[in-house]
Amino acid sequence: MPETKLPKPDLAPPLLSVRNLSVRFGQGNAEIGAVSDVSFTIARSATVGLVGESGSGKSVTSLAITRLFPKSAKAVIDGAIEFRGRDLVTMPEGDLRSIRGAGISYVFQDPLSALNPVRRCGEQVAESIRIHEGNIDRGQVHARVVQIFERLGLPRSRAIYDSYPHELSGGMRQRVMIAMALACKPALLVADEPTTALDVIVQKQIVDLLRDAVREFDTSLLFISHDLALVASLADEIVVMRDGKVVEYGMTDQVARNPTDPYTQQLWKAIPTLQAPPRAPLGARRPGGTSSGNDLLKVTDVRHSFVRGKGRTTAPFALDDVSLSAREGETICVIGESGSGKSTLARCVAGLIAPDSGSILFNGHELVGATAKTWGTVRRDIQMVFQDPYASLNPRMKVADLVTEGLLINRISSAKADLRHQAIELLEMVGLKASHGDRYPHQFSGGQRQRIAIARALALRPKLLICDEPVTSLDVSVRAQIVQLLMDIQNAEGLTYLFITHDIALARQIADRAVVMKQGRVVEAGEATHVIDRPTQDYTKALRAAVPDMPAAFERHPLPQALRHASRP
Amino acid sequence: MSHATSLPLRPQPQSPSKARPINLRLLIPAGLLGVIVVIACLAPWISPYGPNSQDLSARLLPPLWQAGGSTKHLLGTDDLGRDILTRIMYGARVSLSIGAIAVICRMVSGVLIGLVAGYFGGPLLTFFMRLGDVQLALPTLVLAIGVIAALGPSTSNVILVLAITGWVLYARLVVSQVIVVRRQDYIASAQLLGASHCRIIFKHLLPNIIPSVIVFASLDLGLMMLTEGSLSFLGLGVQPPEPSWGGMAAGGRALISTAWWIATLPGAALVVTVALVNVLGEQLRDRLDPRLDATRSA
Amino acid sequence: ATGGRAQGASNGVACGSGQPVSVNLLWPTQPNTLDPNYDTLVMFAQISRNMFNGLFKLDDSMTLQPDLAVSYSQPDALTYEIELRKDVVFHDGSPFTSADVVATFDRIVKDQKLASKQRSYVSNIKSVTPKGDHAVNFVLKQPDSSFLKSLATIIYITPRSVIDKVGNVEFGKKPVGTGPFKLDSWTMGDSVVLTANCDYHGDKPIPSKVEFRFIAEPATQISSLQSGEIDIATQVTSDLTAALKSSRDVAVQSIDGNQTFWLSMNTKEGPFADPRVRQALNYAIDRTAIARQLLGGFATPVGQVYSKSVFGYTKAVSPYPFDPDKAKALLREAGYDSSRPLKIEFYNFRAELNPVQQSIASFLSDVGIKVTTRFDPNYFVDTWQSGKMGRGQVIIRSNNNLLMDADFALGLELDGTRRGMYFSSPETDAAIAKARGESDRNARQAAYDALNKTLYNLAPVTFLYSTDGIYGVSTRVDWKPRPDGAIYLANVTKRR
Amino acid sequence: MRSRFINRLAFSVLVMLGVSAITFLLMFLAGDPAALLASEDATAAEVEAIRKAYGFDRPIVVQYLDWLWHAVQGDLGVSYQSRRPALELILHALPNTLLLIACALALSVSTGVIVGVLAATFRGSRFDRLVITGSVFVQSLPSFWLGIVMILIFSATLRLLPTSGFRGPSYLILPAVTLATFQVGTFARMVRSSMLEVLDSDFVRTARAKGASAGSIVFGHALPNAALPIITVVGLELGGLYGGAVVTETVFGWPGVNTLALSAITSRDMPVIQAFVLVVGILVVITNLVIDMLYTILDPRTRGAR
Ligand SMILES: Nc1ncnc2c1ncn2[C@@H]1O[C@H](COP(=O)(O)OP(=O)(O)OP(=O)(O)O)[C@@H](O)[C@H]1O
Ligand SMILES: Nc1ncnc2c1ncn2[C@@H]1O[C@H](COP(=O)(O)OP(=O)(O)OP(=O)(O)O)[C@@H](O)[C@H]1O
Ligand SMILES: [Mg+2]
Ligand SMILES: [Mg+2]
Ligand code: NI
Repeated sequence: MPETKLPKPDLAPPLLSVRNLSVRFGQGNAEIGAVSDVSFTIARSATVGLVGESGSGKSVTSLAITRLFPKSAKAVIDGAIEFRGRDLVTMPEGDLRSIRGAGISYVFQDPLSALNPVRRCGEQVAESIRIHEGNIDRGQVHARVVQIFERLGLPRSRAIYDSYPHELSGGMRQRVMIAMALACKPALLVADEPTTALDVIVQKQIVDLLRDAVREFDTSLLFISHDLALVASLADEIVVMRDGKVVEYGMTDQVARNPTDPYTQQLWKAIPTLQAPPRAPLGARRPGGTSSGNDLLKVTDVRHSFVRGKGRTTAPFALDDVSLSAREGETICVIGESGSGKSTLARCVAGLIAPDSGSILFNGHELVGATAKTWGTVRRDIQMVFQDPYASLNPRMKVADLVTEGLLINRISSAKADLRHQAIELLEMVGLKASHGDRYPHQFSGGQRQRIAIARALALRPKLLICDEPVTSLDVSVRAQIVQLLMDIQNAEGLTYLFITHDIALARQIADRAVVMKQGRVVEAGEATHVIDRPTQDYTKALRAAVPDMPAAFERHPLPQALRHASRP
Repeated sequence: MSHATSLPLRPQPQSPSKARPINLRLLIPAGLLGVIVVIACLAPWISPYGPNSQDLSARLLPPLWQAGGSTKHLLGTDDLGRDILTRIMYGARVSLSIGAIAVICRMVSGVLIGLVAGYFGGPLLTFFMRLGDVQLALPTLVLAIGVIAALGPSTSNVILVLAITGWVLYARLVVSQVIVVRRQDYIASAQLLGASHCRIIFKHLLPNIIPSVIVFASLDLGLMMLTEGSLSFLGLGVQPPEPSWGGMAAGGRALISTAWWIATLPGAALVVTVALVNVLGEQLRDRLDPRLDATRSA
Repeated sequence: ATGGRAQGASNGVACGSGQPVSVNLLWPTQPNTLDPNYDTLVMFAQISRNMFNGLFKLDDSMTLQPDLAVSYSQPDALTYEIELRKDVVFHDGSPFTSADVVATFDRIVKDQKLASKQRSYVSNIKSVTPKGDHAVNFVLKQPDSSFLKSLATIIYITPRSVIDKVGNVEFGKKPVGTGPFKLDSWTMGDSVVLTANCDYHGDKPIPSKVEFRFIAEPATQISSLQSGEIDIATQVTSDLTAALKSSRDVAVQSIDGNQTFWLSMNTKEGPFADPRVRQALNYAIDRTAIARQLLGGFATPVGQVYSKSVFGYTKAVSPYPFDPDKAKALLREAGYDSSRPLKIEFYNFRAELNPVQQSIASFLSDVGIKVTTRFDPNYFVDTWQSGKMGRGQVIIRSNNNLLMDADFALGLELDGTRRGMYFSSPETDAAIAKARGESDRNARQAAYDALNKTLYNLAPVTFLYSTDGIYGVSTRVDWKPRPDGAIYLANVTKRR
Repeated sequence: MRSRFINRLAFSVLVMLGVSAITFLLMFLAGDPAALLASEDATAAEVEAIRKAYGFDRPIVVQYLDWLWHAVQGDLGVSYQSRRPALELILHALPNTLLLIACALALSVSTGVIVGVLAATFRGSRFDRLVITGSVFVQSLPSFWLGIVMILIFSATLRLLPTSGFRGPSYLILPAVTLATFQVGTFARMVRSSMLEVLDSDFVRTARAKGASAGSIVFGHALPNAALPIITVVGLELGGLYGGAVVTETVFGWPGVNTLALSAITSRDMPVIQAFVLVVGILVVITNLVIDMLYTILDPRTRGAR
């Protein structure tokens, strides 16, 4: 398909050309240069992908095109942005307004906050039409909106016209957003991470929808994402950004086949694929170590509901008869989309939530309904690493105190000097420096914070480490490092991981066994490679299908297995 | 992949220890307030008059700048010939100390209740929140009228009224924050390490909510001083001859057309002091807790 | 003695033809009832006396005159036979008879729900019996020469039929009397408006309407007077007369009043049991400075508990001089000095007296007494009145001598057989009773002269001063204040 | 929505019960009610008779239930002062207070909204800074002082406006302005900050991306969303105003419930105080209920919930 569409037709001028764009925020000392010297062009009917990690300037670039910054940001835009031959940078606000929505329109990341909560969805789309086409007949507008809804595959489009945003699911909201953007048949559609807030499976539907819609409405598309694989599966051309600058720009093929920039190369490497070889079996990983083969953790028929009071029998269950078991030294991955109950399971096992019924047997101790005394003996053996390292470290404690808090609480050590010594040891174990101990968490990057969180959990030498999506909130480029760190620690210490993820490709690379969950139920469980490579359930198949296809060109040049090569910093 | 949370366009709230360096906007009101406190403390040594020493032959002298004013009484005298400036200086003691004591009482009780109720939740939380609703159904001044009608007017009853009407606001603030903070993973993480409730409450929850409490308290201080002034003005608070700004204003009200300075000058002192306190509170808010927009009601 | 028939000489002006007159009652609280026999406050009476009549009244020279009575006779010291007018009708048209008189007194004494505060003024009455439709007999428990004055100034006759029908509460809202004016409207918290009662048995009222305003703010009262909103401002404070003097439309009128102030204390125990301490207090206060300066000359220092316009006042007893040295000496004699100072708690229950209280406190401190001042609006009810006044406590008291008779103040304050809760001695009690029972005017005055001298030396209270009644009066209004502070409006004329 | 309303109603009744208990207890804090009722020189026996007549000799719980039962029927006892039903006295003065509050609120809400919206729209401008400083200043003004100063200026010096009582619309001006001043500060800040928050929100960006005009963004998108927190604050302030007007009423001699209650303090007329506290409590509860319902109607998110 890419071969038929030449990315840079030399004759016709491009629809949009951005030259030497730079954007600065604020004034004086507080000035922040967000984007500098960015150039790219978008041809008619072409799809351009914009990739980069968080904060790299993707959104700023896209908003700069029609100057959509809030007034308070005090944005200063330099360079030239030409749309159909007119310079948008110098264009007065009034003229620009007629281009917004009709010439260039936007789909934003989080459709819940991007839609006005107190107005009906249909009205919001209709407003878009009315702004640009004047006072046309109400009924006519209504009909058009319903028609667009139908074309975008929204069921019961008339009812949706009268719904408020909060009454729709995430995917439906995003379709409304897309309908609003397409209502005036814009020449260019800018989609800023339109799928990031959505579930894996819905995500795929929306990407497919966008791909079709762009073709059907014959518009160009600027697709922004942090997910290189996703962009590559959609775009004709790719722009890679880092720290506000373009580091790589070219045809998708070329960027995939011959990435010139080291960062782009690193991004490629960091993508777990379903094709990569799985992990070595348990017995082979630890030199001299053999698994006892005993179940360290055995969860049987655990059930939990957050809905209390009457109607308990029909209440929606966050966990519905979940069973699994983990042998010593093993990694067991729990996979499932958002809301499937993964975190609830993790919290039940950790003792943060008391499940309604079932049994959790840990190292021979029954944890469901356990007494304080039982917990006293088991407590330190089960630790957890949380998804968001920004929220899992008390911002008002120094790193050294955070890391050794467990030692203090459990009276393993209370001498100052000893604690300090232990802190240094722990920090070094996770690849940080001793001097980091005197800082506060906010002085660290996300990846570093996650290392601190791991050190904190490991201080008590637990037998079971629960990792609840430990890399999901991190940038793509550091994800691999953290995963590698966890694997290395496991190899060295022989502890057991209950690893939670929604990323089936990642699970395939690290898990010994996998459990797939959907709506609080286990739908499939077994050997990781078995479950993931040869799924028997539709749900698992859908999860698998949602992993973006690698461009053909890329597959011809397999890169070394990501995890093995990522090293400690 | 998904779920990489993108940065919001709005700048993230500043972390407290990363706060901008102290600047003049904070220093100037703080300095002026300091001057007022010093004057209040040193009043007996600054003024040649006692707060209650009368001089019937020097009644109703106008301030210095008006015809008939005298350098002996810079701001004039009241109907008993007492020096207004002296009484204003002594009045600062009453206003500031009652304000501060009331705020401390409200804050300590409210924060403790809020922490414990918010942390444990359940019936305890329900009980205190319902009690708070009942409490809030009775505006401060209404309850003050009720309680003072029953117990009689006095300084300690004023503080009592201010304390019992105030804990709810602090408790609500703390509960709302505790409920947020409690859900943070670092609380779960501390639980996993085996931390006791006490440790979690005082080591993990309290330090994370204390900035907003301090900001709220600083704004509350101004309100308390106004309320004390109002109660004293109504004759329900500090009793004459003890010089309180509200009481002085009430005493001079009848003479407003003949001796305007008796009623207005003490009130002006209150305005200035409360304005300084409020400016300071605003600055603290900007610095410590930019999101807190506590609604204040009299 | 016999009284003449009260005969209103016709004044030649048509009833209700005059301009409406507006009087402000400077009242910190509002009237909650217009029932004339509930309270004893002067304020209540100002309205009541224009709507009701007593059996007697005091004329402008404070002499007793019959009102609803025609005449009376006194067969013995305890019995009064009073004949009533036959031409009187209440505002509702019902005739006034002796049954109304009997019911009025019965209600005051017996109606527990009403709990009339006038009860103590009728407690000396043993019985009230009708003698036919238009005469009644009063029998007293003890001889009392001021008895008829109390019928003239405190007790108003209410219609039995109306009260029986509507009850106390409703009657308090819509009172029905015999007076020259009847109720027109009552706007709570703002004003009471009365209209001329052209069926009145006496001189026909001149103003078409009279209005009693309730402006509580002295300054507002003055500005309302200046703007012509009201015609008569009562209880003007001395400091505000300056503001009035500058304006041409308004005049300040003052008259020796019937209100006297003193400090009351418990002389039965504690420091004030020693007469030297009580005298020291009297010497310590510069009442002349207070009267001249704080009260702008609208007050007169006294050495008695009544003012000079009151019957029983002794001219020869002059006030204590201001002599701080003597005060200190007396205190030293009594055993108090700087190492062991006299400590007193000085109470005030009326906010408007705060300046005076503070001024007195300052004088007392100057002679080395440690004074703690307290304001407690409930002190009078909770402590003083219930007899719980502690050692070393002092309260500032005042008395409006409604009866214009020395016995009134003595009975409330110093007569151990009546209310003298904090001072009494067999000698003074006997002297008070003797003066009270004396029916001859001169003999009575002589008895009071002797008594006043004794009381001056005993100093059972700290004597202060009596105040003038000060009024702001529109120059368009023809009205003169009276020593007893009563405001009668039936004869007032007002120019346009 | 129905069940939500019923829920709130039940909850309000609960709060009212709490208020009633507090109200009743006030009476017993005050000391012996029979002694208060008695005349100045009543004897112990007379006091006892009054105690019997009014039923003060029964156990406290019985008295509370009895009092509550009467209260529900609108009988809050009889004023010690006037012997008139306390509730009647309060309800008689209530319209004046409500009128004053309504005027003040209309004044402060309209000014606050206009000023706040303008300040938020021109964020960072000189006007904005003026609004911020102005509202801090205004919130530092004690109403007794503001009232006195206004009397000094407008009545004593300029002789433009009457100062005391209520005999016509011009009497309303000074008290309403005094009462509104503090609120204007609160509202202006509140409107400004919630407008700023909304103006920075994603959906406003969406509206701008559609090409909507500035006016339609402020009034069509931002204000309806900013209105929600504003309504809450207005409700809170209104609750505070019922009793908070006491200073203003006193300064201007306004014949409202607050001056009535204040004067009842002097005579410790507890039934009147009780009626006052109870009526204000009920008003606050009703206000909260109404605000809550309004909120529900205006915000589709709470409306749709279950
Ligand atoms: N504290 C809570 N109160 C009520 N419901 C909850 C709570 N926590 C989770 N739930 C509900 O329980 C279900 C499972 O949630 P859970 O957090 O376990 O999902 P998850 O698989 O971890 O999702 P994600 O991938 O988004 O983290 C969801 O429907 C969620 O709405
Ligand atoms: N209004 C603003 N004021 C100041 N700085 C801003 C503003 N908006 C963005 N920035 C800064 O500009 C830089 C680029 O931000 P941008 O939102 O474009 O990143 P992004 O690539 O879209 O990231 P993400 O993947 O998280 O959405 C960041 O450092 C950000 O902090
Ligand atoms: Mg972005
Ligand atoms: Mg989760
Ligand atoms: Ni992802």
